[in-house]
Amino acid sequence: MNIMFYVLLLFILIAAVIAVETKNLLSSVICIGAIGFGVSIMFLFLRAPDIAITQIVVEVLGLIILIRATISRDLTFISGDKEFFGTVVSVVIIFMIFLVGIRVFDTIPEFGQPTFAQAHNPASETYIEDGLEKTGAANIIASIILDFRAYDTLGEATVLFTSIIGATVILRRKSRKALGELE
Amino acid sequence: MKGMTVIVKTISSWVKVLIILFGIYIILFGHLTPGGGFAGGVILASSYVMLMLAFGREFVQKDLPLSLDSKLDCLGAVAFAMIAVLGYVFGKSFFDNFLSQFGRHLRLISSGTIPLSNIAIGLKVGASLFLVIFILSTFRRDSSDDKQE
Amino acid sequence: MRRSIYLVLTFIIWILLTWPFADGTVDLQVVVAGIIASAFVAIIFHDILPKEHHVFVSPIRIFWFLVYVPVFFYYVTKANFDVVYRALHPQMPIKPGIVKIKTNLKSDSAITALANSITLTPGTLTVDLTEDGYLYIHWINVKSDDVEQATCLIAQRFEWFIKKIFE
Amino acid sequence: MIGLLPAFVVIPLIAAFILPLFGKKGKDAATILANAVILLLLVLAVVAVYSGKQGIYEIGDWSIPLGINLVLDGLSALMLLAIATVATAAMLFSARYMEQYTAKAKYLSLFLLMVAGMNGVVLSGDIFNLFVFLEIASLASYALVGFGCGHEELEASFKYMVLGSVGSIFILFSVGLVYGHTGTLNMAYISQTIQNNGGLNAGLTFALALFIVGFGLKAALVPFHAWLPDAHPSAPAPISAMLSGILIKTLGVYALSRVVFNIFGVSQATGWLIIVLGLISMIIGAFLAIGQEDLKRLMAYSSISQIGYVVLGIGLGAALIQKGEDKLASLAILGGLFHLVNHAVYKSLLFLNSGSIEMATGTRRLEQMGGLAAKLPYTRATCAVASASIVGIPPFSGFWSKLILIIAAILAGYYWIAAIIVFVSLCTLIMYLKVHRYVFLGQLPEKLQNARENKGTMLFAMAFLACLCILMGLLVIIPGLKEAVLDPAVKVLTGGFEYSRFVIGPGG
Repeated sequence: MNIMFYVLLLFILIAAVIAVETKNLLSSVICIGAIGFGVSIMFLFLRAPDIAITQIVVEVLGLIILIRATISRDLTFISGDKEFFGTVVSVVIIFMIFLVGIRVFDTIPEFGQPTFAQAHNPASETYIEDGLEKTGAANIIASIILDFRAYDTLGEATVLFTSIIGATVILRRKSRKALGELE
Repeated sequence: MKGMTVIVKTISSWVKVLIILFGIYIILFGHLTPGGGFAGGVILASSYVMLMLAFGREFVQKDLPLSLDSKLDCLGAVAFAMIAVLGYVFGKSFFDNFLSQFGRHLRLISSGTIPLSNIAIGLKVGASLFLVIFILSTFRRDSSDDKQE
Repeated sequence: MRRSIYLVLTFIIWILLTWPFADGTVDLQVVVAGIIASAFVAIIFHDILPKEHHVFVSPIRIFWFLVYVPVFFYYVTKANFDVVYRALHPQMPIKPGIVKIKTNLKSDSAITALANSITLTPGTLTVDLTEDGYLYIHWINVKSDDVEQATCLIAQRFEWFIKKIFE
Repeated sequence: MIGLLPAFVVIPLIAAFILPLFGKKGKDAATILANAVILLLLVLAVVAVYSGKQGIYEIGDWSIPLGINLVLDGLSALMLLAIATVATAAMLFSARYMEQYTAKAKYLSLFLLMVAGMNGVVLSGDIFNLFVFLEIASLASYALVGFGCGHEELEASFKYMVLGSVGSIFILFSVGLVYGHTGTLNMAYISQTIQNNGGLNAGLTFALALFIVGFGLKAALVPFHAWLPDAHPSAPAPISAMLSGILIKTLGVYALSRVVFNIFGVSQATGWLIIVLGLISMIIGAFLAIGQEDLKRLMAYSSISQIGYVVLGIGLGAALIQKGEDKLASLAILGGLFHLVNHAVYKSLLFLNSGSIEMATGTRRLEQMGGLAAKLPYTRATCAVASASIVGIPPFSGFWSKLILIIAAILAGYYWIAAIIVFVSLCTLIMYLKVHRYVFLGQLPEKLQNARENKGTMLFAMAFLACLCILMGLLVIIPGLKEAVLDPAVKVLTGGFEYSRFVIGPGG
């Protein structure tokens, strides 16, 4: 199980590097798809089937959009070389963040355990133990996202709504009225 | 976009029933089994995306006009917000699950406002995801038309 | 008529979907929800649903379908062994190519069923089809590139049954 | 009042959900509805500030940390009032100004979503919820920046979206780290957990650094400012007013100070980091602004410079609290927050002025204008008030906040900071003299003979803000007002960890 986890992580990492580095846009898109499916399998390993379902379906939709966009635009190749200076600077910065990251991830506790043990009962335990009693929903995730933290879900639905309105606004055909139309 | 061959068209019109039914199942049973409004909504949207790929844009436009789709989007959002406000009116506070003791645990009718919220979110997510894909494809056609003229 | 057929059909699918949840017992709430959902699908989406609804109400067609399934499996198995033989044979006796065949089937579902039957049989693959009833088949071992003869060899065995089922 | 807290978020949200249903024909009804909603919010905000009530609202009747809570304290109330004020003016201005564009109902919907997002950020007591509402406000602003759909607008919007998303990802990652370390998302409980365990460890320090970078990107402090000079000028004028006037402050400065002061606790290092960010922003923003030839771009750079003042005051407060000089710290923070409110008023007024000028002349280039004083008398008058205020000429509001900042710096012994404040004020004077010289004085070009001023709601919005510019000075002069409006906000920040005791209650 654990070894599978690391293999999956490695797979995702390699796919991500290829997606960024390749010059063929179509293979980049396919790598992004591979990352998405890797992530959804990861969610299954972490016992989150809800998120895995959503991840897969969204991934499929996203792939359709991206592949259609790449193919129909005939932009399968990108040209141009990278600047040497920029590459060096980003490599240095990434290396520094990597060093800090190692130190930081040392402090992160085992999966599911908060570092600072708390005296009182944390929220997550209540969700698991009393979720069914308090909300009546057998699916704990539903009881969290639609009852305990329903306000967050309203926010997320609004994020989606905002991006839709934003997309329709940005992609509308005519943005300004002609001078004559201004009364 | 004219759509694909007869094979694809026929298969997708058969499969569409299954997908829509599965989406409805995921939404309605969201409080009992994995799934819920978000996942179910995406599944509903994907059935229409499949139809769009198979039959072409005009066919789908006839079946689910863009204006109706954006109305459904708004309607779902308003419905979800209204469930929150109903909690304020009938219950103790905003987003209060004022029906939570209605029905028996582990049955379809249980856990108060959660299934209602799932339906509202499913409507909202389904409509808006389809809208996104539709807008993106429509936009591309317009820009290519400009080039040809 | 058409809607009520689809209502029943979708309701059956619904019951199959919810079977694991219902735990073998009949739950009235699930049944009512199923009727509502099926009615929703059947009424709202009726004009996108397939047109060959009459298949489901005719016992004769269903009988032919039940006969067709084992026949089809027989052909698939036979073709499987054929392909395995060709793949394992040291000289690889294959002669790939694309042939054109003619079909007399008219309805969309029937043509689709034929094309899929051909594709599912190892060794043959439907590549494209034209408006006037011709199919292009990729064949692992082209025995004849004549339209009539190729139709005989590839499509005839399925076509007869599919015609009984759909037309 | 506490029972009405969700109204600040839900009323604009529901209105925003309904607005797209109004088609072309319902345009006027949509405008009236949106204006009514914003006015209602203004009334609610005034009530929230003047009733002086503070407390928490538990959503869904779940006690924290099970559910999400809304917190109304002095700082939130002040921010709510600032948001509602600027939004009212911008909304009134839009009623006429946005007639040049299509899709007005969607514009109004996005506007209300942005306001709802900002109100949500300000009220939220939950760190993830804060992120969600921050995303709503950001997404709405990306779309609004590109509202004109021209090449320049779309490029600016895209740049803004990329950098804004980078900031959001930093914040989200940091939220995840904090949750991993403390096992709770409620801000008060996070703070309590950190206190009980004797401060920050390496992971939480990294999270704090990520928060500073993320909120710094949203606030456009100088190393992270690249998006602002493109985004703010490209937006329609009322949106520029909202972005410069209040969005960068809510998503940037408010969230930053809430996280630094109330959750993680101040330290000498964070204090000085914030001071340095503020000083760099002040100086570089001012230098870049002087050279601009585009009216709105000049104002955008000036915003960077002015946000530097706000951040400087807050950082100075953080550094001084750590030294134990609480009185001086509250003076510095008072200066910072007062400048925040002042800048919200006069910078939005300046952007509305620029909108009025652009509508009359059709250009934003300074060298193509001139002699407009006779043609646009009201715009000229309000612009003069706003400029005097931003430069810091005595009776106007900007003077008082800068004075407080200078006094705080001198009393704390940092004479060089005071010197920099004065120097940047001089730079500000130069840039606004330049604006007046090129726009209102000099020769009127042939092309602009027919320029005429738009009266009605646009003028009313500008006059409203100009009056505020003058009246804001009274906030510090009249004794009762400062205690009611500014002091509670200052107390929230100087109080630091008091926040967690206030939210959880004495027993927790």
